[in-house]
Amino acid sequence: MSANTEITVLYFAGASTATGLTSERVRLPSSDPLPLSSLSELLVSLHPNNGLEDILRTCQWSVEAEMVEDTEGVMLKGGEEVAVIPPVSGG
Amino acid sequence: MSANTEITVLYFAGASTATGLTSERVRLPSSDPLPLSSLSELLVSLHPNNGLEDILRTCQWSVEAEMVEDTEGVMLKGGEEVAVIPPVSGG
Amino acid sequence: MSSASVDARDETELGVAVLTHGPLNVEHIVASVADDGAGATAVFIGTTRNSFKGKVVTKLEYQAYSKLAIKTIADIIADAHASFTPLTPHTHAQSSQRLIRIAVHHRLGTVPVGEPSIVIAVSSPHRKESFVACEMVLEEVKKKVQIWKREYYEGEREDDAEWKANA
Amino acid sequence: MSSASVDARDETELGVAVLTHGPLNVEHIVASVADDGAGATAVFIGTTRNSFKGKVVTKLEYQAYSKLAIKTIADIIADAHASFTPLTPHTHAQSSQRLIRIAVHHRLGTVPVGEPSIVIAVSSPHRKESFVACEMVLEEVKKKVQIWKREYYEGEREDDAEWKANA
Repeated sequence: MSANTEITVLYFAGASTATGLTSERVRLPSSDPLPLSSLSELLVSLHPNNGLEDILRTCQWSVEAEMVEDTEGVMLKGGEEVAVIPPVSGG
Repeated sequence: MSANTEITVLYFAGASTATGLTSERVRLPSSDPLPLSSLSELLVSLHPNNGLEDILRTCQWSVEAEMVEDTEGVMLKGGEEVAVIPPVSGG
Repeated sequence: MSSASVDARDETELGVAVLTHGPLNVEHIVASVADDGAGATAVFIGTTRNSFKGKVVTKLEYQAYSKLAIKTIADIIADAHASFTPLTPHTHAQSSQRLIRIAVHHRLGTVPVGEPSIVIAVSSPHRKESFVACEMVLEEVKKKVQIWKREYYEGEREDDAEWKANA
Repeated sequence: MSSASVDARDETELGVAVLTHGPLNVEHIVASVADDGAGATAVFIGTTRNSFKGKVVTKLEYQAYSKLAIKTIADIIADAHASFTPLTPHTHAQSSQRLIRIAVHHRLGTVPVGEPSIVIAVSSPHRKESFVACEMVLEEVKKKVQIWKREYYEGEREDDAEWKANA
């Protein structure tokens, strides 16, 4: 399995607490690019029944350290660093 | 002459530059109380032709370290510390 | 703690963005925006308060997606400068309507009660712009920067500590 | 220099007013308003700028009627607190609409280019009040406090140095 069919998912704040992880290597379901909009479903299937689904509803996403507005338009091909971005509370 | 028929006048900023003084002991013209509103005329007579008259037009007054709004209603009896307060420029 | 929540720094002529696990030094941060053309420096210091809605706060913990947070802060700094730069800067009076330097320092990890978690300093020739920009930068940081705060209360289990949200 | 323009200090629970011929230390002034109940401290630092309308400033000189200036600053501090205290402070939410401590330090004598002539620090539970009060106190000081500034320009005789006016 090439490293390029995996992505790195970063978890912060409530998403990290729910999963018990700060990062996770996630294998894409097939060699076809995966729409970012489908990643929630995949992550929840990896972490059932721990509140992640509710948390993801309030989260945004970043890919390669860039915030993403339109998750439908972003395709994950493998190798990307994707972050779950909960509502921020700095300052 | 009792000390109590004199006042101390403090000069700051442009008033100090005009008179060349930072303070001055000024004798009151008579034993009657002097209205504060008459002090400008007295000071100008003590310092003629040096720009003090113009400066006093833009100044306020304080008596015993209290700002005075109504110079007509304040009478100087002797012994007071009176300050010429030019437009301020702190901060 | 997350390996993505690390110390980071980005510096340009416009200013500096810093994420650090160490204490924030106000004197040093103010000095970093000093300029002989500046008549005004506005500073904001956010500290860990000892209470929240009647509950005693024992500490705050901050984590960041540092790589992205530092870029977001750099963008906020650039935007603040742009909003104070006239489109046609051809008179001397207009050039005074500007900012000189902006510093944003945010602390990561544990911030005890009474210590600063954020310091923002904005220098400019005149005072009005420094105040407006300082407040603007703070609000933008609170709205956009990928930093998260966990608040710990006395008498509550640490596992139950609440992740806050600014909005 | 005027014998009425001397160092002075007035301190109450509400804050501190200081006139000094020595340099102003921002760290120290900020520490003087620190409080574990404060989440926010806004600070303003006014420094001697190197130019004024195209002319090169070599130094500023400040003098004060210290006895009266310190009283005026103390009044400004008291007024600022009063304007942030609710008339009927019976709920906890309302008590957060307040200031904690205010420090106003003003330098007298010669202030070289780049050095602070005034530092104001305001601590409060929340940020909005600290910003508003800091700016309010600065404007009141500039409007009312019996301090005068003389600005010296390169190439001009010192005897001709201009006494400024804020209004």
